[in-house]
Amino acid sequence: MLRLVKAETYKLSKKLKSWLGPLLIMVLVLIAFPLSIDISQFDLDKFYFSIIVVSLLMTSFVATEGMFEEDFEDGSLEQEFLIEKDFYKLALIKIFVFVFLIGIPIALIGALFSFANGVAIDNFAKVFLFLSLSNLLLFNLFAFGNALSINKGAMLGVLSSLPLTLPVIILLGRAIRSIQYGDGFLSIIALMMGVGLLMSAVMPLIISAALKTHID
Amino acid sequence: MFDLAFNNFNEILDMDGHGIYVWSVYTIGISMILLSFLVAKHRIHDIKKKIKTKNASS
Amino acid sequence: MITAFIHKFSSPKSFVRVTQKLYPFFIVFGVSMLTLGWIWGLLFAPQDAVQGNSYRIIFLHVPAVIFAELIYFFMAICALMHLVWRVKLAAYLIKAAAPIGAMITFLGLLSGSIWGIPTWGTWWQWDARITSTLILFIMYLGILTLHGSFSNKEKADRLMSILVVIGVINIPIIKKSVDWWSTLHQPASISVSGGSSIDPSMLYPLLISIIGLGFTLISLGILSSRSYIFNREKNKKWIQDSV
Amino acid sequence: MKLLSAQNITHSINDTKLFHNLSFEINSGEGLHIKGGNGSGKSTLLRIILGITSPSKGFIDLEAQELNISYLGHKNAVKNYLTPAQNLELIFNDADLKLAFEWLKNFDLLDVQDELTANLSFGQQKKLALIRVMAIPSELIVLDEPFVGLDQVTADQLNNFLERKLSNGVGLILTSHINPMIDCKVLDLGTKNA
Repeated sequence: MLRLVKAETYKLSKKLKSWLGPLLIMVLVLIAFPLSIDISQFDLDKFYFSIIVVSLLMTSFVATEGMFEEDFEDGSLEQEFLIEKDFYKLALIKIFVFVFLIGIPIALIGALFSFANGVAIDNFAKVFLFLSLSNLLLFNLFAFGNALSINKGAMLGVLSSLPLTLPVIILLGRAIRSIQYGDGFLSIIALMMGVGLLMSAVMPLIISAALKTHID
Repeated sequence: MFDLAFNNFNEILDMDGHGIYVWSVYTIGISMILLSFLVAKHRIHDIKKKIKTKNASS
Repeated sequence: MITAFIHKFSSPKSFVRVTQKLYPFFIVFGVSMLTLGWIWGLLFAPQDAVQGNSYRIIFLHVPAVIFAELIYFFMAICALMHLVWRVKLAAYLIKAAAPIGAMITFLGLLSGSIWGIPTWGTWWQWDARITSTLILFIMYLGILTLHGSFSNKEKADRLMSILVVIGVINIPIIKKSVDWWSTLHQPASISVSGGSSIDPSMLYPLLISIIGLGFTLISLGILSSRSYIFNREKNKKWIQDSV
Repeated sequence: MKLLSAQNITHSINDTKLFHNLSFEINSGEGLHIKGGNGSGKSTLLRIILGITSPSKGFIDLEAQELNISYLGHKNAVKNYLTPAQNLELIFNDADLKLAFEWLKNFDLLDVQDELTANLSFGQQKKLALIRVMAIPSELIVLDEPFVGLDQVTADQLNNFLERKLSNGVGLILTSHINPMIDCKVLDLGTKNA
């Protein structure tokens, strides 16, 4: 377990493109959106959250792209299989490493952006929490898409997993209402945590089955 | 229950101005289903021909 | 035991043999029911008090969206059979059903859109049913794309089955969540189905159209699965003999 | 001691039969050389033995549940954006790391240990990959075409290593289109369509 955590963290941290890239893309998309809607005419604080949500969606599928491809292509998956006999741990740990190294920084950037657009400081923490939790969900789902498509390019993975992420987006939309109107915050956090836990437990199982099919 | 809802052919086509919507939906629907049947038939024909030529050559 | 039983009755060979016999009955019954239902619905059913004649689209639209979902559930059952018991035929059936499902979902969306113009004054509405149907359509296409991307067809079968099973969990979640979201953002849209209040003079042709379209689609499925089975098993002896 | 036995293995890909009813067994200290032409299914058979691929029919019987197998296929399983030294640190735990670095020295890779693996030659990368097999203690070694791309010196080193392992009671299964200089049983898959 610890061995995998170390190895996956090390591998990801050595690939500058893979973890810094998504963060930069998040920033760039967040800059691009206000530019496209002409700030002078609209109040950004009214719809800053939809901007963040869509950027989050885009960035998280960029971030998870090729999550398992490298290990598949260079034969590491087979070696891993000989040690662990399945890919449950690998998938679980990979997803969490990605969430911690990329997902949470992205959430921080998103929360900062909302902060910069006139959100009260106590909401900053709430936004950050929502974004981090939804990144956990999104990374799980996109990891599934990646495991299915493996070396067939990001397009296929997105096509098969994007429909699955739409409920998460809706949930996030609902979450922002709870912030704006100051109600139901706890129930939504609880729902997100519950779904997140369940998904983190079940998704690696499915991913493992998909990866096993690929090396078969 | 089995009385014609329209008085003449023009009324059937027009349907109080809604005819364009109704008839275009049915035209598209029928042609799509027909087309799928044709494609499926054609595919069976194709693959049978392929297998036959392969059988003949071997 | 169960496995042996399932495998015995799910060989592609016997499937092709049985469906070949059933096909003429299905197609004749399906098309005649469909013709009956549509002629009744289009020409004889009375006008709707509120929507006028545009409601006659219902006789195509409702059967289409019903089968859009039913076909997906059928695929999900097949996917489970393929994953659990490794039934090859189940995977073939998914592959044969998916294009039909995509076609009928598209038809459902299109007819709904056209119906929306005279009724709602708009061809698109972000309402729960429409949005989830659109997502269903994309999922059909995703499944087909996924299967087409792998040259090893046995792998493709299994991956496709995994996606189908995950997708079927997704459908109710999407429905529920879109419902939740849309009731927050806008008043509930016009409910499409008349429910129990529908008059028998409209209900009967509707039911007949549903049955008719069902059998027509089953016939289409028989044809499309036959061509796919022939394609996949073209090296097997029984196929070469049967041609 | 018997390590594993294969019983009536049959495998086909896309309905094309690769091999039919293969049975064999490996005892500790014994080598098995799997021979065969291109496309005869050598690599697939190895993967079946390892349990990566499940055969269409038949099964592999592992005598011990916890059989430590070290394996090198034709994919090297080294990360080319890391240096050789970093790769070894990734693969080995602290206990085995010392031995691994010894092999790095034996294989003449010390000079390049801080270069990126991507910049190494094919043979050097292969040697780096082989260290995975050499420095991890295991009861069974499985190698897929281990001699391809190796120079004579390294091939001799590998031969010596394998012989030593065999005499220590480790089982060995390898595929190779040339005859290895090790004493082995031979399993010939023949050529395809033969």
